[in-house]
Amino acid sequence: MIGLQHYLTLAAMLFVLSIAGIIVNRRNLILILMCIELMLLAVNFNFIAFSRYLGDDTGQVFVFFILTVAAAESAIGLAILVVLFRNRRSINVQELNTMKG
Amino acid sequence: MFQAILFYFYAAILVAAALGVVFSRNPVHSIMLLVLAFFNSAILWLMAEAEFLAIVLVLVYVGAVMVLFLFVVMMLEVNIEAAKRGLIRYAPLAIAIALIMVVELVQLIWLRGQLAELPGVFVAYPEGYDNTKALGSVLYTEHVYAFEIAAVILLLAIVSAITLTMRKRPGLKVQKIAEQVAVRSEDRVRIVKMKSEKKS
Amino acid sequence: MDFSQHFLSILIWLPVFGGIALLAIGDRHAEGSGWGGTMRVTALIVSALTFLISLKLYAGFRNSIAVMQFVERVEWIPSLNVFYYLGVDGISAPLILLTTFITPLVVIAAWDTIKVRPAQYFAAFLILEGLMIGVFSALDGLLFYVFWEAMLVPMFLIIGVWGGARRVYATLKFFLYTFLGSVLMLVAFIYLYRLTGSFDLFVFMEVPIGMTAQKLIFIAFLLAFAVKVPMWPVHTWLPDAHVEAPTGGSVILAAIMLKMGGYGFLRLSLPIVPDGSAYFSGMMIALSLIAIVYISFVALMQQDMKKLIAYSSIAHMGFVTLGFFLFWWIQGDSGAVLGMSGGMVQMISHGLISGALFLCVGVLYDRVHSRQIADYGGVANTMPVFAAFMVLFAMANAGLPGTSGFVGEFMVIIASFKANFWFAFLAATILVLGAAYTLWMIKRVIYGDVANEKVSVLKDLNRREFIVLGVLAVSVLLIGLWPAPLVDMMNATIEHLIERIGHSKL
Amino acid sequence: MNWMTYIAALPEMTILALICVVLVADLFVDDEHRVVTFWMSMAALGITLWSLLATAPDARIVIFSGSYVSDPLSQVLKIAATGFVAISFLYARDYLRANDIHKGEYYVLGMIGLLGMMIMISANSMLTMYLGMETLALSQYTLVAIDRNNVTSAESAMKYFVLGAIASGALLYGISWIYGVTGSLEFDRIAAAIALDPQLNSLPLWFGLAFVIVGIGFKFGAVPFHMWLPDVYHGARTPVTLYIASAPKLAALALTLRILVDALGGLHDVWADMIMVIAVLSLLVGNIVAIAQTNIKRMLAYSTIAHVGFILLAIFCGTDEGNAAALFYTLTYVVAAAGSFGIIILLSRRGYEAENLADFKGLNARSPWFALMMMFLMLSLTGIPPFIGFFGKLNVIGVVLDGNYVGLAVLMVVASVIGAYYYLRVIWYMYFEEAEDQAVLQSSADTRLVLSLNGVAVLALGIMPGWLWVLCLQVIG
Amino acid sequence: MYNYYLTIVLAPLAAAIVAGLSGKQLRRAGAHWITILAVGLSFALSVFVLKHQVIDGGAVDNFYVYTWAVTDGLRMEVGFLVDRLTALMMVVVTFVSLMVHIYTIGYMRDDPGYERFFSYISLFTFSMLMLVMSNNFLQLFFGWEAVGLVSYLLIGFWYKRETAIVANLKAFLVNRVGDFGFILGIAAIVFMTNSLDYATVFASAESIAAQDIEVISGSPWNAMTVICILLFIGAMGKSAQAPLHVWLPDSMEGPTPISALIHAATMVTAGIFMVARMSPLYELSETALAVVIIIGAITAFFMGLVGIVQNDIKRVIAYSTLSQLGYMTVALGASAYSAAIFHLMTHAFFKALLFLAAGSVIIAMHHEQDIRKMGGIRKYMPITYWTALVGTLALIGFPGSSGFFSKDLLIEAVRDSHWHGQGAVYWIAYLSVLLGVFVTALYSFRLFFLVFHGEERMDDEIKSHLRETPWVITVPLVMLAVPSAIIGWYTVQPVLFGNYFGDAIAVAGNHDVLAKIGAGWHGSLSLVQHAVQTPVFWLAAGGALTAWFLYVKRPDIPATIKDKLSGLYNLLDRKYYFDDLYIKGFAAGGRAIGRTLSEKGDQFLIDGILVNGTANAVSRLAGVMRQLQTGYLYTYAFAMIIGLTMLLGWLIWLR
Repeated sequence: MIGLQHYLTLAAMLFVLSIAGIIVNRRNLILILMCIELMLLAVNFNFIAFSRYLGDDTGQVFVFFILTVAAAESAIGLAILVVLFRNRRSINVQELNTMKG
Repeated sequence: MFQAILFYFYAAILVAAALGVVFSRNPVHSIMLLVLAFFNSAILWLMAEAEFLAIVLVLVYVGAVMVLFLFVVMMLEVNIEAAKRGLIRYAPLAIAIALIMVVELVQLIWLRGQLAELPGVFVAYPEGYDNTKALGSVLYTEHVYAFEIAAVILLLAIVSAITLTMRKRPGLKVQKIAEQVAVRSEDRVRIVKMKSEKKS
Repeated sequence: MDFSQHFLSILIWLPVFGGIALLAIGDRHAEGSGWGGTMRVTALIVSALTFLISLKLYAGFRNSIAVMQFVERVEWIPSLNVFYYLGVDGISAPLILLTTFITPLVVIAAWDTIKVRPAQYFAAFLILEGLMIGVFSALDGLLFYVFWEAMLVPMFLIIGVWGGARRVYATLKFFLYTFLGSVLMLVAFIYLYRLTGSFDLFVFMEVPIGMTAQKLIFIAFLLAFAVKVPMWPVHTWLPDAHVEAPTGGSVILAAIMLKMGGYGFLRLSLPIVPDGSAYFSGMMIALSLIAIVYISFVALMQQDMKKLIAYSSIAHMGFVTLGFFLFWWIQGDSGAVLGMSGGMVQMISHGLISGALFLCVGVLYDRVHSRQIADYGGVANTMPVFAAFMVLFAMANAGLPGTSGFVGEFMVIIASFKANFWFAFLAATILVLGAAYTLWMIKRVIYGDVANEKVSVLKDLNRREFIVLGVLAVSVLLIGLWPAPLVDMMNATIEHLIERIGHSKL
Repeated sequence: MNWMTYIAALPEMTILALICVVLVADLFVDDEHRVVTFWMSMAALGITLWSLLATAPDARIVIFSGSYVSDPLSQVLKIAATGFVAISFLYARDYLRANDIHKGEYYVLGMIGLLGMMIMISANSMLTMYLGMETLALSQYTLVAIDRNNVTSAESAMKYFVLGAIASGALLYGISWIYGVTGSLEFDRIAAAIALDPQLNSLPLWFGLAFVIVGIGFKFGAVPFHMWLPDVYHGARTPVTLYIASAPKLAALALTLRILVDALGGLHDVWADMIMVIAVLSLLVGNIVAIAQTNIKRMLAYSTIAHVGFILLAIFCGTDEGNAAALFYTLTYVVAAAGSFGIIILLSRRGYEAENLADFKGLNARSPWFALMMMFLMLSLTGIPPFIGFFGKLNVIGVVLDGNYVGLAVLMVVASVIGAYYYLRVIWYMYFEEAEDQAVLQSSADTRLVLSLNGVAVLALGIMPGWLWVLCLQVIG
Repeated sequence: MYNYYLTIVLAPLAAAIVAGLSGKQLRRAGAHWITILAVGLSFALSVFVLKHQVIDGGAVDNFYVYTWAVTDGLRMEVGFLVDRLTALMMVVVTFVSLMVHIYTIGYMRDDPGYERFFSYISLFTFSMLMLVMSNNFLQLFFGWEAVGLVSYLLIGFWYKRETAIVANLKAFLVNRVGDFGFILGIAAIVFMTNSLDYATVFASAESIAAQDIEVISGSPWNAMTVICILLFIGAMGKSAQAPLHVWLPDSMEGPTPISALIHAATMVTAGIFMVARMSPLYELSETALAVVIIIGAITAFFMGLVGIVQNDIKRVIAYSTLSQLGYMTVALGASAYSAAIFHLMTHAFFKALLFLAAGSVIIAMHHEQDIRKMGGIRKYMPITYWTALVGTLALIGFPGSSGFFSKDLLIEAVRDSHWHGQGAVYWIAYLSVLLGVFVTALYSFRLFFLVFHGEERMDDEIKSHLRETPWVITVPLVMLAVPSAIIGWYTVQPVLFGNYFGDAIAVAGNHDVLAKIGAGWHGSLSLVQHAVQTPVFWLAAGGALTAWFLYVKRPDIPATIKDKLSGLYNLLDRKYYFDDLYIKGFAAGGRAIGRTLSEKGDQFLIDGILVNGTANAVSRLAGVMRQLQTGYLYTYAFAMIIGLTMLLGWLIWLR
C-alpha cells in the first residue's frame, strides 16, 4: 500500500538530488536556481504527505504559501542574476570568486 | 496494487527527470525536464488527493515560473559548451554526500524510529470533502495573517525586480500617457500670423 | 557634601576627570606663551593635588586595625548584586600612596620631553592613575576587574603611541599577555559569583570552596597575577614593553602596574582560596626562586639598559611572590608575617627604585637617544650629579642596606630561611647576582673615560630632572633607614590575613 | 472575537501602511530631493515606534488563530529593531547621496525588511515565521544588489541568495518533519504535543530539528553555515552591510528563541549539543580567521561570527537566564556593530570606500573624537570593561558556568583574547600609525551627533548596565 | 653617654653629607676642614669613651636609638653596644681615620675630586663606627655593607681608569659573595632565636648549639656550626681570607690614603672584629673554629709568599695585609680572640703607617709605584725613610715594636692552643704562622731595600723633583710611627692578660690559651729579653738577612732564582691562578649562563616557541582557515551540507 513512507522517500530523494545538484554544478547559476526549486518541491512533497497522513489541511496551506513565496523568490533570484550578468557578462559559478578569504 | 504501480511509474519518471535537471548539459533541457518533474509531481499529488495544490503547481510553476526561467536563459544567451567542463570531476564528491544523506534519510524513514513501524496510511477523506473548498475556507480565516504577508512578499518581489532591473536608458522613447492625454492643442500648435507674401 | 565620605572616590575620579579635561583642552595650548603649557600645568596640578589628598590616607590611617578603612559602598548594578565598594587596608594604602606619589613625578619628568600629542599623553597617565587607584581600593570583584582591565587601555596607548621602534609588537604583546591572564580571573570571579550570589570580595573569602574548585580558581588567579608580577616563565612581555615604552610608561609599569600582581595574590588568591594556595605554594616558591636566579643571569647579559632594569624588576619581584607564599613552609610559629611584609615592602621599594632607574635611563635617552650600554661610558665625567643619583639607585637596586631595596630582601631572606635553607640560599644569590648586573652596567655606563663624542657633550641634570630624582632618592633612603612607618601600616592587616589563610575553607 | 484584540498587531499594520505611502510618494520625488523620502521614512519609523510604545502589552497576547504573538520580548526586540533600522538609515543617507545610489527603494526595502523582522519577532507559528523570514531575506537580497553597477555587490547578492534559499529549503524540510511528527505548526501546540507524548521525542523530530538548526545557523551566520557572511558584508555597500549587521540579528535571535525555546524547548538536551558544537566552531573560526583579514568589513564579519558563538552558547544553556544573556548580548553587540559600520561610512566619501584596515591609519590625528569613539566601539567588541560588551560576555560566561561548563567558559575567554588582537589592530592603526589619507571627514551634523551618541552609549551602558539586564530578564521570564 | 655616642657616629656622617652635597660651594679647604673637625671630634670623644670604659670602669652601654621596624615579633632596631672591645675599635678607627684625613690634604692636593674624597672617607668613618658600635646583627650588616659601598666608591675613585673600575666591581662582588654567607648566617640566627639582638642571641647560644639544621635533608648539622661558618664566610669576604682574598690586591687601584685606612687598618679587619664579637657563638662550635683556623693559616702563609714576587709597592703591602689578616684569623681559630684584636690594633697602626709611607714615596715619585724603578730614596726622604723603617720592623715583629708583642704572643697562643695534639689542624696552623714570620721579613725588607736602598733606578726627570713630602703627609707618618713603635709595651699586658675585654669576648674554659700563657707572663721587658730564644726571632732575622743579601748585597741573584724556579715563580706571580679561575671561571661562566638563558631560554624557548610561536601558529592557522573561504558558491553550499550531514549522522549513529 502506497503511503506516507513512500512519499517521504520520494521527497528525500528529490531533496538529496537537489543538494547534489547544487554542489556538483560549477557552471551555470540558473541550474542552481532550478535545483532550489527542486528542493522546494521535495519540501512540498513532505508537507502534502504529512498533511494527508495526519488528515490535517494546514500542511497543504503551508504548501500553498511555499509556492507563492517560491515564485517571488525566483523572480528576485532571476533579477539578481540579470544584474550579475549585466555586470560581468557571465553567470559561470566558477568565475564568481572576487571575494574570498 | 494498481495505485502502487502508478506511483512507482510516476515516481521513477520524476526522479529521472530530476536527475536530468541536475546533470543535463543544456540549461534549456534542464528547464524542460524540470517542467516534466513538476507535471509528474502534480500527478503524484493528485494521487494523494491534494488536487488543489496539484493544479496550483502546474499553473504557477509550469505556467509562470518556468517560463520566466526559460525567458532568462534565452535572454542571457549563455555559452553552453564552455560551461561544461568540471562537472564530472566533482561528481564523486557530490555522490558521496548524496549517498550519505540518502542512507541517513532511509534509516530515518524505514529502519529506525517509530516511523518505520507506522502503518503510514493516508487518512481517507470523508464523503463530500472538497479539497479546494477546505483550503479556501481556512486561507481567509485561520491563515489570513499569513495570506497578508504573502501579499507583502509579492509586493516586495515587484519592488525588488523593478529596483534591480529597470533602467532608464537615455534616448529611450516611451509614451507618457498622462501627458499625452492632458495635452492641449495650444501646447502643440502655434498659430503664427503672418502677412501673405506677395508674389513678386 | 562630606568629602571624607567619598575620599577614595575623589582619589580615583579626580585624576580621571582631570585626564578627560586634558583631552578637552588638547594640544592647542601646548606651546607658546600666554596659554602656553595650560595643559601641562593642569596635569601637574591634578596629579599633585591627588597626591596631597592621598596624604590623608597616611595621616588618617589607623595602623592598629585590620578592617577596611575609608569604606564606601553604594549599589552599582543591583541586578548582578554588584556594589561600588571601596576601601583600603594596610596592604592597599601604601600602594595607593605609591601610585599618587609616582604619578606627579612622571608628569614632571615628561614635561618637555614629549613632543607628540602631549595632552593625550598626560591625559593617559592621569586616567591610568585613577584606574590604578581603583584597582587598589576596589573591594567588589567586578569593580576590581573593571579597573583592572580598563587600566590596560591607557597603557596600551602609552606604549603604542609614544613608544620606540618596536612599540606595536611590544604593546600588543603586553596587552594580549595580560588580557589572557586576566580573562581567566574573570571566569573565576564569575564562578564565585555564581557560588555566592555576590561579587563582594569578603563574601568570596568567607564561602567554603571545594578543593578542586580551589585549585582551578587558584590557577585562574595565578595566570592573571603571575603575568602582571611577572613571574617566570610568563615574564617575556615585560622586557619588550619596558624597552619600547616611553620613560613615563616604563616608570608606571615598573613602579605600579607590576605591583598589581602581588597585590592580587594578597587580596584575592591567598584569602579566597587558601587551600589551593597551600597546594600550589611549593610551585610558587619554586617559580619565584627560578625568577630570582634565572632572571638575574639573564639580566647580566642584557645590552639594553631598560631591558636590564626590566629583568632586574622580574628578579626583584620574585622576592615578592617568594615572601607571600612562604606561609605554608615555615616551621615554627613566626616568619610568615615577616615574609609577607617583606614582600610588601619589596613592592613599595621596587616601585621607587625601578621607577628611578627608568627615569635615569630616560634622562640619558633624552640626550643621546640610545639605550644601548655600548653607546655610553664615562658619563660621570660630564654628568657628575646624574652619576651620583644613578649610582645611588643602582646600589639600592643591588639591595644595599640603608636603601629601601634592602628592607624587603632582608625580611624575605630571613623568613625564607625559616622555611628551608635552600630557599634562603637561592634567594640570597641576588646579593651577588643583583650587584653583578647592576654594577656592571654602572661600570660600563657611568664609569670609565669618556667613551664617545655624544657622551662628551652631555649636559648634567636640569632642575626638573634633579627634583624628580632627588625626591625619589630621598624616599629611597628614607624607607631604607626607617621602614617602620611603612611596616607598621601593614602589620595588623597582614597578621589578620595570615590568620585567615591559616583556616582551611574546604 | 473582539476585533480590538487585533490592535496588538498595530505596529505591523502601521508600518505596512506607511511603506505603501512612502513607496507611492517616492514616485513623485526627483533625485535631487530624495532626502524627502529619507525624512518620510524616518517619520514612518517614528510613527511605528510610537505605535509600538502605545501597544506595549503587559502579557502575552496571541491573535490571528495562533499565528501572531505579542509579548514583552517581541516588544523590546521590535523597538530595538526599529531603532537600529532608523540609525542605519541615518548613517546611510550621506553615503548614498555621495555615491549616486540614493534611491527611495533603499528605504522602502529597508522598511519591508523591518516588517519582515517584526513578523519573525511576533511569529507564533512555523508558517508566519517562514513568511517573515522570507520577507526579510528577500529584501536583504535586493538591498545587497541595490548598487546595480557594482560587480561585487551583485556577486555577493547572488551568493547570499543561493545560500539563503538553500537554508530556507533546509529549514522548510525540517519544519515539515516537525509538522509531521507533532501535527501542528503553532509553537504552543508543538510544545504541548511534545510535552503530552514523550514518544514524539525521538529520531524523526530530531531530524526536523537538525534541519531547522541549519536554518537558524544560517540566519545567525554560525559555522559552518557562515560562509555567506564575510562575502556579503564585504561585497555589499557599507550602508547595506550596516543594515544587515544590525537589526536582522535581533530577528535571528527571535527565530532561535521562538523555535528552539518556545516550540522545541522540550528537546533541549538534543539541540543543546548541536548548538554547542556550532557555537564553539563559530567562536574559533570567527576569531581566528578575522586575524588574517585586511578588509575591515570582512574582519567585522568574522567578528560577527565569533560573537554569534557567544550568543548561541548562552542559548545553549537552555535557562531563562541564558536566554536573557543572549538577548542582552545581541542588543549590546548590535549597538557596537552599528557604530563601527557607522564610522566606516563616515570615513568613506564619494567614490572611495574606506573598507581597508589601512584606511584607519592615523585617524587619531585626523579626528581624535571619532578615533576615540571607534576605540570605544572596538573595546566594547573586545569585551574590555567598562564598555558594555564586557557585561554581555560577563552574563554569558555566567550562565555557562551555571551549567558547570568550565571548559567552555575558558574556551570563550581564550577565544576573546585571540579576538582582542584584531580589534586592537584597529586601535593600533588609528593611534600608532601615520595617516596615509589626509582628507577631511565630511558628514552632516545629525550623523555626527548620532554616531557620537552611539560611541558614548557603549561606555554609558557599560557604566550603568543594570537596567538593561533587568529588562532582559523581565522580558524573557 | 648616649649623646656622645650619637655625636661620634653622626659627626662624620654630617660632615660627609655636607662635603658631598655642597662640595663646590665649600671649596677645597672647607671640605677638608669640616671633615677633619668632625673626625677629630669623633676621635676625641672615642678616646673619652675609652677612658670611660677602661679607666673609669664604666658599665657596658647597650641601648637602642630607634626602632627600624617591628614585625612578626622580630624587632629590627638600630642601637649601640659600647664595651671595651668597641671602645678600642672606635679609637683605632677614628685615630687612623683622622691621620688619613690629614694626610689626604697633601696626598690629594691636585686631585679634582678632592671634596668628594673627603666626603667618602668621612662616610667611611661613619659606616665603620656603625659597624663596630652595633648591638645587633641588622646594624652590623648595615655597617658591613656600607663600608663595602665606600670601599667600592673609593677603589673606583679615579673612575677614568679602567683598572680602577674593574677593581672596584671585583671588590664589591667578591665582598658580596661573603655577604651572601653573612646574611644567611643572620637568617639562621633569626631562625634559631627570632632575634637580631646580640645579647639575646648570646644568651641563647647554648640552646642553639643543642639544635640541628638540616641543610641537606637527611643529614642534620649542628646549628651553631652552620651559623658560625656562614658568618665566617662573610668575614672571609670582608677580611679577604682565601679564597675570597682576590679583591684586596686589586683594591690598591684606589688612592693610597684609603688603602691605608680601609684596606689595611680598618675595614678589612671588620671580619676579625666580627668573629671576636661573636666569640660566644664560635666557642660553641669546634668545627667552625677549625674552619677559621685553617682558612687563616692558608691565607697567612700563602699570601705572604705572593708578596715576595710583587713589584708594585702597594701590592706588596697589600699581600702583607692579607698575610697579617691570616694571622689574626688563625688567632681567632685558636680562640685567642684578644690576641687577634691586639694584633688588629697594632697592625692598624703599622700597616697604616707603611701605606702612608708608601703613599709618600708614590707622591714624591709622581705616582710611580713600581719598586724596580725606585731605590736609594733614603737620602731624599729621610722622614719617610725612618717612619717606614719603624713600620717594617713592627711588621716583622722586631723585638720591642708593637708588632713584636702582638705577633709573638699570637704565635705562642697558637702553639699552646687547644688544637695542640689534634693532628693536622694544629700543625697546619702552627707551621703556617711560624714560617710566615720568615716570609714576612723577607718581603718586608725586600720592599724596604728596593725602595730606600741600593741603586737609584728612577729616571732623571723624577729624580730632579724627588724631595721630602710636605708636613701634612709627614706629620701623620710620625703620629702613626709613635704607636707603631711603642704601643705594644704598654698595652700588651692589659689587653691580653688583664681581662681587658671582660664579657665582650667569651672563651670557653678549655680553649683559654691566653690564660695559659698568662700564667707564665713576666712583663713586656721579660718578653723582649727572651725574644732571641724563640724561633720567631730567628726566622724574622733570617728573612731580613736574606732580603739584605738578595737585594742589597747581590741584586743579581733574584733573577737567577726566578729562572731556576720559574714554575714556582709563575705560580706566585699569577697569585695561584685565583684571578684566572674567577675571571675565566666564574665571571665568564656566569656570563655564559646568562647568555644561554637569555638566548636559549627567554628568546628562543619562552618567547620564540611559546609566546610568538603560539601567536604565529594562530595567525598561520588563520591563513590556512581563510583558504576554506574559497569564494566559490559551491564550497559554501558544500560546507553547509557537510554541517547538515554531520548533524544528521550524529543523531543517527552517535546519539
